[in-house]
Amino acid sequence: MSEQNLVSAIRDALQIELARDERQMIIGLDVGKMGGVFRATDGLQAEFGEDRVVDLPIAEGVMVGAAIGLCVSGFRPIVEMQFLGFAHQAFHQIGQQLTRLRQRSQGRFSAPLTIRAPYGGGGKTPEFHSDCYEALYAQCPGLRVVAPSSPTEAKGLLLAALRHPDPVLFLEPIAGYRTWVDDVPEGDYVLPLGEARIAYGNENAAAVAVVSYGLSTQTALRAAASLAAEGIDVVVVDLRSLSPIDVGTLCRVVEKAGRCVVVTDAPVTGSIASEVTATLMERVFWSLEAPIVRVGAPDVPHPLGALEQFYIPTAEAVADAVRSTLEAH
Amino acid sequence: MSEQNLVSAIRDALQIELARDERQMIIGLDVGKMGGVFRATDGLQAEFGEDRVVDLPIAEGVMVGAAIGLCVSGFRPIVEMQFLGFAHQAFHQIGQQLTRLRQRSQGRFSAPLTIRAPYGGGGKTPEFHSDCYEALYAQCPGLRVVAPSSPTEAKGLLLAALRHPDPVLFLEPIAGYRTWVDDVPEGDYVLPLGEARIAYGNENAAAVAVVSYGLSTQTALRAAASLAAEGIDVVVVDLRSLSPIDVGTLCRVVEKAGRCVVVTDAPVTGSIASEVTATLMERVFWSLEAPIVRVGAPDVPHPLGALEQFYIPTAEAVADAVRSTLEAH
Amino acid sequence: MIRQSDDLRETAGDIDGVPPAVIREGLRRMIAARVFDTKAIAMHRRGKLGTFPPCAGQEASFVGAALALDRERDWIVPQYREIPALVAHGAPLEGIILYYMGDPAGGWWPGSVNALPFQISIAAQLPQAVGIAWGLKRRATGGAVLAFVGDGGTSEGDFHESANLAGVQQCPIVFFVSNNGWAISTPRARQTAAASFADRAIGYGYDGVTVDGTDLLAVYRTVSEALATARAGRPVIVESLTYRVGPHSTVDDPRVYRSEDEVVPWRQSDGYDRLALRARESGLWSDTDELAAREEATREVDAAFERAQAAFKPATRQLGEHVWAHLPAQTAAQLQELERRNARGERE
Amino acid sequence: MIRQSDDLRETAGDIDGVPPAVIREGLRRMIAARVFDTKAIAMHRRGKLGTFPPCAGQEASFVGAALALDRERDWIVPQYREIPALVAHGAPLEGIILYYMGDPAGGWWPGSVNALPFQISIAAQLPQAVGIAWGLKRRATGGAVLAFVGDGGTSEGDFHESANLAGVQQCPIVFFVSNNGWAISTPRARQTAAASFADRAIGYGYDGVTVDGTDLLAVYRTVSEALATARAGRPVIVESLTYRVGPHSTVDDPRVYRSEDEVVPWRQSDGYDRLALRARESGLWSDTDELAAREEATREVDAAFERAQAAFKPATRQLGEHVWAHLPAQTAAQLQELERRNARGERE
Ligand SMILES: Cc1ncc(C[n+]2csc(CCOP(=O)(O)OP(=O)(O)O)c2C)c(N)n1
Ligand SMILES: Cc1ncc(C[n+]2csc(CCOP(=O)(O)OP(=O)(O)O)c2C)c(N)n1
Ligand SMILES: [Mg+2]
Ligand SMILES: [Mg+2]
Repeated sequence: MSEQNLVSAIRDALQIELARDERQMIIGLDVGKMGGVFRATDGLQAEFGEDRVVDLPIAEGVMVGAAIGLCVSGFRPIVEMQFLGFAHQAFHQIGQQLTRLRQRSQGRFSAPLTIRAPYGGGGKTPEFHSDCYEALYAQCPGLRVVAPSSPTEAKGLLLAALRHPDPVLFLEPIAGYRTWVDDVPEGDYVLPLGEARIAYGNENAAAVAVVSYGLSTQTALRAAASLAAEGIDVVVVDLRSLSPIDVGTLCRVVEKAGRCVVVTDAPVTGSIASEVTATLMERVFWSLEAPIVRVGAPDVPHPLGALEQFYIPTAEAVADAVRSTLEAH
Repeated sequence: MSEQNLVSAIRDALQIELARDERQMIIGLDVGKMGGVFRATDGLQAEFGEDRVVDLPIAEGVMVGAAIGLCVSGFRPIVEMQFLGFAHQAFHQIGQQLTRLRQRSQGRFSAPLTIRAPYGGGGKTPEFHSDCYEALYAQCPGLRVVAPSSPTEAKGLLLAALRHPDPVLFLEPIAGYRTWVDDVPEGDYVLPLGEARIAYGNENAAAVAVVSYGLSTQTALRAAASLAAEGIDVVVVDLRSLSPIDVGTLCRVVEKAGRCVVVTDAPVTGSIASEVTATLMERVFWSLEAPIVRVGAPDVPHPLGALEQFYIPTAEAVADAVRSTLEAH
Repeated sequence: MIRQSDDLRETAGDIDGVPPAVIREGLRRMIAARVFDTKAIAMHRRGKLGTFPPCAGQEASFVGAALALDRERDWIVPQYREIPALVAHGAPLEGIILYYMGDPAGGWWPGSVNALPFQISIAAQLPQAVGIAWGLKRRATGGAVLAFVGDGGTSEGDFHESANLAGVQQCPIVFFVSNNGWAISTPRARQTAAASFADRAIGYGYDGVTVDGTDLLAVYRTVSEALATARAGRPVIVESLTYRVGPHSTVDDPRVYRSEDEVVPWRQSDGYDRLALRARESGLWSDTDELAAREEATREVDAAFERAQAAFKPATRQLGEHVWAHLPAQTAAQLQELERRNARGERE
Repeated sequence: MIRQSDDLRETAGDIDGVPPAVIREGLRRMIAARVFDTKAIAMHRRGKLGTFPPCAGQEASFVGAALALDRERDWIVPQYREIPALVAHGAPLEGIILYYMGDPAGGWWPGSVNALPFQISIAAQLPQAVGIAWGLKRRATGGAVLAFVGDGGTSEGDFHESANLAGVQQCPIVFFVSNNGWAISTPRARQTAAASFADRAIGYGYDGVTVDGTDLLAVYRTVSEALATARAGRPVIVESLTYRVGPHSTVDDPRVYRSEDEVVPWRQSDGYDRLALRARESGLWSDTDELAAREEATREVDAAFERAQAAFKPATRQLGEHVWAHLPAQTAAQLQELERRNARGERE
């Protein structure tokens, strides 16, 4: 174990996998000498060479498309999308090409690549750098979407993504890069892909289940701590995988608690929280003692830096939702 | 009133608006001499000239982006997206530029344009031509998304879209173009944007509310007819507007019925049906007598033509869901 | 009539530097392409085939380009119209037919065929083509990629991003622009103000060349040279000047947007006719050859359609096949439910 | 020292055909740009300004280009670094400052300023620029658009689609490529294999020209001519060879990816120094002018920062403002709820 922040845990995973599997390569903007705008690939070009860590022109579409082609030629590229907001430029390559190569070729070709993308607020960035666009990608059958909620989680899930036979969009909360610090297992460390985890609490004793992922799990954990101080016990389910969602764990926990709050950092309409809520409605309705409440951002774009403090869902908002859920009857 | 199919009702609306407002223009692929691949702009170039009905190079991004610029110069372009599936290429222009011009300029500029896009199955088309991608666009704050469910609806909603100060994505069900036939009001005919309608049944007497939009409303209506024959009365709520959703009407009707089935032609995960379900969960939970059921396509891409018959949600599936909802307790 | 032995004629001497074997194969494949096209259109009319994109007028261009490839190591990245090129590269006819019947089981080629499946989103295959070429180079296979795009496709951002990255990464790739004059109803002149698509290459730092796409020999030689350049790490744009003599697809009526006068000269400079004339003069081709080629093609095409029809068994099960390596549990459950429902035959 | 009267000097004769008034305005604006840049960097360090993109090294390029415009009818479509161009076109400094403070209230200019707001997604403003130009032409205003993009931005599909459509629609637009050698840490050489960005124009059917971007007079003349061509319906690509002497932004450290040796010659060919030297020789400029210009700029910039800071009142209310013409009811409700919550001051 060693103390690492999120960037360092991610770099660690990348280094391990590039060393282990020579098909792996890193492509993207400023990933070489600069080591990425957040330094997640720092030192990797020096270690693995300019053939395997490659700076590309600013063109997100061909970045993803070429990565698909590299897979056909037997490589496993890792695409660093400089910010998730710029994956819009590659939306056709991600949502329609990456996801369909396997089916179109009836299994002959596949694109087991990973797209890493910083996302989410907290950095007071310019426009498009912070928007939580994850639910767009969770609508693309054939693409896995994963969001870690701690450095340890990031390392384990990223290594799993890099080895998975399906393409993965791996979301990295910008706010956590430097501030999340963890005792991260050293060496190879792989977590299962597609399984949610209990991030806090006792599912058999909790009054409310709080469902969250990525950055919002940290928010949920803060809420859980303050609620515990009031004597309210919640269990926090960290989804980890946004597509597919681990419906089994989700339903099990919510069924037991009977009450549920779903947290997202995205505008709430059309969010992962909506999908989670709809799934629970269908599957555990009879166990619900109160309506499930979504906590998310309002349905407007992520604002410029000065307004960010007013926009991002807070632990207090989550705690309020939990309290209101408990009062509902 | 005159008997018109969907294409003809749409052409009618376009003709009226181009004649009425000289800022309106039509731009897109093959919209000129050819009159569009579905003939929705047939004759309009001849009538309004090559300056106002303009064939463009194959480049969806700049099609939308240039339309935004045309708005800044005082025009109101109508973009014919040849198929909704090709709007992926313009996703950054739609989801990030079109939607933000107003806010970025603090209200000085706006882009009151309409993007018309054929979508949905039934045509046995090549890949990407039929996918129901509407929920992606309903996640873009600043963009209205509208889907008509009959020729009359199409005329009234399209004219409303063309005059609305916000940008609108107007979805045209391919399956309805030739087969839906209606007595369509002649001349100017404008329906409200953002209001759902009761497409069938009596909201005060229905056992189940069926919520649908676009093509799926026709499916819902067929289901309603066959259920009526069995003595089951449903009310069909046609959303019309997928963003924003008319939450008021939705909640009112579902609260009365106590049971609800939500229908979409899209893969069910992340769909409009999920959003509707989550909204109802939060707002009318206490009135629900059974879990809301989503009926949609499976979470895989729209298939090639020969498999389409197995993929598109059927009236029977909707009817089954209604029956199961009634049995649930 | 004295008929030279095949052997003799195969060594009878080049035309324009193209070996006789290539010329004869080119002629046979052009005939086969026309036979296939004609049959496909007929089958569409009889409701046995979905919307189909004929390639009449472009046979010389597609066949000439494909014959320049080394099937062992070179790749084709097609759009949807390049059927004769794919067939020359080894793709089985029945797969192509099944695909156009709307059966995803047809959209692939066996592992020995170095080609991507059809791809419908205009120009969106090009980024992948660059990636394949990049990979071939990294593996030092000596292979190159022949990537097809239409005149219309050159307007897409994907074309630009791909052509530019290929230059930066010095990928072994030839972008073959089939300038057939039209993109559905949109004429070449409305696609760009540029004088030629070959000129685009200047802006990417490599060479572009325009070739008469109705001259199979010229296409073959041009693409051969382009491939050699590409293998050395310099991409090439080849613009093939050709013409879509038929409709855009079997549901298109070109009379709406172009006059028959425009088509006539192109019909007259048919690629097969032009080459057959010269080959006959050189003793490389005869009426008998033509007849034999046509008969063989007809047999093969008919047999392929029969095999495809026999193999055509669309089923609910196919919906979820190959979407994921690991099908998610909920999706599997959805599909099982759908299979049960569809098995009950409740479809309207 | 004898100081010519301003009047006299304004008519003292052109340099390279550029009128004295323009030269003097150019010099003043370059000084002001440097003053603003310096202050902005300092304010960023003091935590009073968000991430900021300095333009040191590019002042001649931006100012020269903007001065060629007719403010009454011509438009600027900026990316984010072209502050001196926007200011020359009439954009208020305090709006620019507010924007970089992270307040959306600053991201716009009054209606008299023909310019779009800043736009951060690389090259995504270009399609809009083409649309504006298209509209100006349809309205026969005689106006043209000056659209800015960086060397990095030319690699995006949006650049291509825009440049191509501009040619097809014969739009009055000049694409001004600020080739400052770098896109964050990515050098020009990895952006494209093309010899020049001006060469791209050939592929779109119009002219491209490369200009020394540290020579304000050359930029001014080149853009003036390009605008004249554009007004006649032929777009132009102007590649301005310049250099980003500073970091990409206030959070970038260029020493990680480039050596100081590379920067030195560019510092030496500073646009202001070059022009000031010639202007001094021609009697158009003096130390006194320089001092006065610097003092005035400092006063204006300081005042603008003060006004911006006074105006800076970020509020929850702003989140939903101007997102829609008609704010949907549910969104309004969300925002009200959020206002209430934030008013309670519960934010961590
Ligand atoms: C991204 C995208 N936009 C639009 C279409 C619809 N479409 C299908 S074929 C075609 C014309 C293509 O023209 P060209 O590239 O010249 O190829 P050709 O058909 O002439 O072979 C269009 C616009 C599409 N398939 N993909
Ligand atoms: C579509 C998109 N991709 C990536 C980025 C991140 N980014 C911001 S500035 C920049 C470099 C731009 O370089 P260039 O176009 O040369 O302009 P310069 O910064 O040199 O003025 C990048 C990659 C972005 N803003 N937009
Ligand atoms: Mg064509
Ligand atoms: Mg640059």
